Amino acid sequence: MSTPTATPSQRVDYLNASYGVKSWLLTTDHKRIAILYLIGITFFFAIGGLAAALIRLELLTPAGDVFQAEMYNRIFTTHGVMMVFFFMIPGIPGVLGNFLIPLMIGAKDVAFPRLNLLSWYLFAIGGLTALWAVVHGGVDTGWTFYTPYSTVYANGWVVVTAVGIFISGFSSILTGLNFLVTLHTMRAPGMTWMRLPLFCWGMYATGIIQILGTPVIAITLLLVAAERIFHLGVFDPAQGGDPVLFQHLFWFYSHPAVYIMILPAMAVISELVTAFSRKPIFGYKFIAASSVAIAVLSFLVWGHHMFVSGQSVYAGLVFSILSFMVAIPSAIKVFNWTATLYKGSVSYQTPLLYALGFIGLFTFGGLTGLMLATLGLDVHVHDTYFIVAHFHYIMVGGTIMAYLGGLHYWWPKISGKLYPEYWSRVSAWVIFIGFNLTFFPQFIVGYLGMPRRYHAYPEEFQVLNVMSTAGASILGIGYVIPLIYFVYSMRYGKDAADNPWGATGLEWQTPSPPPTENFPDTPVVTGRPYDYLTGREEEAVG
Amino acid sequence: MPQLFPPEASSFAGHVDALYIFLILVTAFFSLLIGTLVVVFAIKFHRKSPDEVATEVHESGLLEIVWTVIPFGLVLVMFAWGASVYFRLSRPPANALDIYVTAKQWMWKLQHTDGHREMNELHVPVGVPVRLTMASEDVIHSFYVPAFRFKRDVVPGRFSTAWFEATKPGKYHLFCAEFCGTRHSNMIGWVYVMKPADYQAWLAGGVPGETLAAAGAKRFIEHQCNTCHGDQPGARGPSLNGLFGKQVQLANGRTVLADESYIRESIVNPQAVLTAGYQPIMPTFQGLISEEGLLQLVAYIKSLASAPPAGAAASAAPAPTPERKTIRP
Amino acid sequence: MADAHAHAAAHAAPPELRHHFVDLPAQREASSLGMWLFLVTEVLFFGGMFTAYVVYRSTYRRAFEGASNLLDIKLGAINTGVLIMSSLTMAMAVWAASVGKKKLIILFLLATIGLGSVFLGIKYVEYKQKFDHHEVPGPHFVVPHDENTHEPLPRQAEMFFSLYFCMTGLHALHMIIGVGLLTWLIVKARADAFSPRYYTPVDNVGLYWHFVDIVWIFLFPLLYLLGRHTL
Amino acid sequence: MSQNGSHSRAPKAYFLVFAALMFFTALTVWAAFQHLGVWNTPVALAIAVTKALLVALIFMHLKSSPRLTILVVAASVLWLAFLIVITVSDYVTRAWLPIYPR
Repeated sequence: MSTPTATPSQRVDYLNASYGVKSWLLTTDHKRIAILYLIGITFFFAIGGLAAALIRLELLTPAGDVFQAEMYNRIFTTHGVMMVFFFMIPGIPGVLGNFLIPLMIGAKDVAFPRLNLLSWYLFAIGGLTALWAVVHGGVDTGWTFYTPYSTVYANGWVVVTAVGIFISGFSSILTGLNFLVTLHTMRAPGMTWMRLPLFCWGMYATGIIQILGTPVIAITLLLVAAERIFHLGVFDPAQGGDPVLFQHLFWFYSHPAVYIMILPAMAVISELVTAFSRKPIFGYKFIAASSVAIAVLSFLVWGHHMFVSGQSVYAGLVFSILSFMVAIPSAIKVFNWTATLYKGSVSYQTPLLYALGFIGLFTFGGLTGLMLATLGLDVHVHDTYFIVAHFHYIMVGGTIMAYLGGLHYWWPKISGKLYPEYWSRVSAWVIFIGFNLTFFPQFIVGYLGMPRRYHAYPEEFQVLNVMSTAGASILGIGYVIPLIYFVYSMRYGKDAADNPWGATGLEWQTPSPPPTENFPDTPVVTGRPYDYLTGREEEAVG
Repeated sequence: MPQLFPPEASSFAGHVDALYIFLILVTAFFSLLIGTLVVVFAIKFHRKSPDEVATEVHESGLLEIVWTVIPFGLVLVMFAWGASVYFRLSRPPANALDIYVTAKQWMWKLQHTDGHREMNELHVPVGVPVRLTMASEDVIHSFYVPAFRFKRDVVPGRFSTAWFEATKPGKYHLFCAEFCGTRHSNMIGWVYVMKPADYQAWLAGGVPGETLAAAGAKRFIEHQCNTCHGDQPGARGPSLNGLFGKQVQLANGRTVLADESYIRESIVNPQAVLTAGYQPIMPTFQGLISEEGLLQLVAYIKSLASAPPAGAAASAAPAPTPERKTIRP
Repeated sequence: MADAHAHAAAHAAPPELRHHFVDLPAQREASSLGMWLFLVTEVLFFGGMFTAYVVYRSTYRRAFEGASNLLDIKLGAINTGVLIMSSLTMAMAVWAASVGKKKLIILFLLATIGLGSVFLGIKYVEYKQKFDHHEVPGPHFVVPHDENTHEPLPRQAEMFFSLYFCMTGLHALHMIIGVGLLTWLIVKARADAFSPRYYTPVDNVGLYWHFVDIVWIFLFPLLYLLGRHTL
Repeated sequence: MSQNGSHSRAPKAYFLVFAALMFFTALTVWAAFQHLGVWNTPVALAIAVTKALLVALIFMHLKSSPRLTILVVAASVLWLAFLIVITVSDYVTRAWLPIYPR
């Protein structure tokens, strides 16, 4: 970029444009809101992570000797609620989606900036409401709130937690709505759908799910709260209600929700793989189409959570075959990423380490998912640690790896500073090793039959659980290191150039960190996306 | 080698393990394929100089089709194999030994038809298919025996039915697999699979209470069911003799099989399964009869299955329960 | 949109144009799409309850038909008419805004608020009846008697009333929010905030109000007319 | 809503739609009291759908909206159908597999 390169310290950018708490808490700049999300989800990740550490501590010994059963149930529920609703779902869309979508499509901001700030407040209020419930004794129903336990028998703060999740559900809806309208109406001239970066395709598909799925869990939690407050019997078998109907309504959202978690991760990986192979992505159309296909198919498969719960055999057959269909687009994506590396010019920086880790772990996690879609096998492994291992391979091995990869890749653009390459590679390896040591043994202990949510278990499972706890402590250390050096880099990091990786994409053609209005004047896009090979540096005509 | 598989102790376990091994092979193959390709490409095409550029690789539609069709074929195989194994589990054979299970917050109560009652323990003969008819008195529980590769949620408000056939004598874990509250992890027990001789000894040893059907008969009188269902001619309710296992013509035109769920539905929500030709006057007993009571009534009505059909012999007294045929070795 | 057009519009930027939009049509298109996407979430929000209704109605057909006949069909029909009329006045208000007739905007908005309040009043009367007859689900629910056979309805009639109160209650809550929005519109209209060039808020509240009317169009037959043919 | 500032008279369509909606309301109430047997519910739903379409196409001027908006509305109806049809299909097929192969 040939603009006069004033040293970043004097240049006005979105970080030093204004100071003071009010300028942050009342900002409508998508980049600052992204930072607010970054702080928020790191906070809730810490709480969820602490709960995870306590769970692993308890499971060191077969006897339930660290916590009472009641306390243990509240801890694993806190782990589930905090991680799912306040870290995974708002995570990548809130931080990377908010920061990058306007930059990638050459817009000044998202379509509804004030709505974007409202989304953050709803997320924060929802999170703090749930946190209030946790601090005052929490809930012991599990993050799934199965009735009739959650409506009739549980004595925790079910209603307050449900209201917290309901509020943060609105944040997810409004974020999805914002992204969809932004991608439809605010693309720079020349930025056709086929020139859209794949990150935006992934966020588009995520937006579809957020809009079409979230309301259903909103009404489900509202009915659970109404049942507890007014003693209605919608899901209470004693008054004719059907608990399986709750499961239908709950999983109608909660399975697409796991695609809200993985699609943004896949979107990040598409960017990382092509940037660090310095090569156009292989199969652009197929990856973009796969994202949208996943978004649509994800709404038809929820019944595979209910194969043994009294759902009819024929419904089980239909859900099983559809669950296999939704796996195909994910397979296509993995093959296309691998093909992108072929004959590339691959450089081993940290974001690529996370991307390669993602591809490996997501492939393994995805294939174990196929095992769960297989009717015959799911009967045995349902509600055991096999399931816990599967979804942690996808969520931790997949989404968190991609989130960290994306955070490292765009950190120079977000903060204007470079992260320390040595320490980031060390933490990447520590996380990779810690992760596998934590969750691979859980596959084995799961197939051996150890049920989920047990705080005491038979002795023969102890060896595998000790390995898992050892892995968890390594993983915990692995996560703390990036927190330290990211904060360190904001102060002492070297200043980053506008395009430190030599990557294509409009976000790299504006200064790091970008000014508040992103581009001096709206860029016009001419070439095809990821055009590494023709012009050495695609000049965006100002 | 540490134990990787739970003991294979049921007719079903072998099939599940074979399916599991096939899936492990597929998973291992593709994980290693992708893993090695990714590492090899990363090393082989390592960036030599800072501004080295990749070489152009044209996209190939054929390749995309290949790696769509092959996974598609593989998943169809997985689906078909899984479905066949699943079907085997969901169709209990006709001559199965009936066990009635009542799940209650944090214990399993098991009742044999001959009156034996057990808490968190189940003694079954080897080689005999056992059908479990399960009901929950409070929340959702899940009857899970890892050694049999068998699990079934017990949903309150209805009967859950499942079956297994133990093939290896021994003592196997019984777990509750669906989170059911504070002492969910203590709701565990043992399943003892015994050789026929030991099983007979065990049956003889224990002092059985009244048989399930007899308890059901008592409850049948207690709730004055016999005022309408006493099968005297012109009774207001349909006769229950010889009802179990037959097709029933309903008032709304459907014909259903009179199984446990039908009997439970007609006690709890009689209007929904009103028999053709009768007035909808039966009140619902929802909440008035405990789950155990419902199981006993079902056992009693099943024992009337072999009684002569209605009107043939007006016997007000409950028919004596026929002796179970001896268990084949 | 060529650069020249953008620059021209930028110079004479109308006050309502938000800084990150190129021009007013783009801004209107974005806000309209945003509103429709929000209505999609409302469709699925009510959809969850309709699913529960469909499932339980097929499971407990007689209880639902008997309980449905206890609802006051006259009040229900009047309410439907009131709501359709309020949709008309709302549409007129949006038309008035599009042609810039300030007095008409305020007149039609007031009419819509009036009709909305009538609807809520009738709803209050219906709820009052239910509370008096102990037909409110919960601890002191009394199983009502069938209208023509005078037999007590199956106990699962309480499920019908649970769904009735959930659905009509949430619908009424949406009406109250609608009336609040309409009042805010009147305040802005009096402050001359709308012109034929910019009346997006009126248009969006109009869409929201018509959506709430459509929900009632489905609620009325499903809750009130369900078992009338059995009388 | 196209910028038809010059349009001084209120669109006649509004009043026609209003009359139609009132008529359909009366029709559905009348139809509810007829003994149509199994057809009572489909008729009531058909009338409700036509009323909803009238409100959406005219009052919400969906007719003159961009194709994208119509696609969004169609998607919401389709997803509602996914939710209801697939959930009900579980309930309908529960009794298909009698536990006893007598």
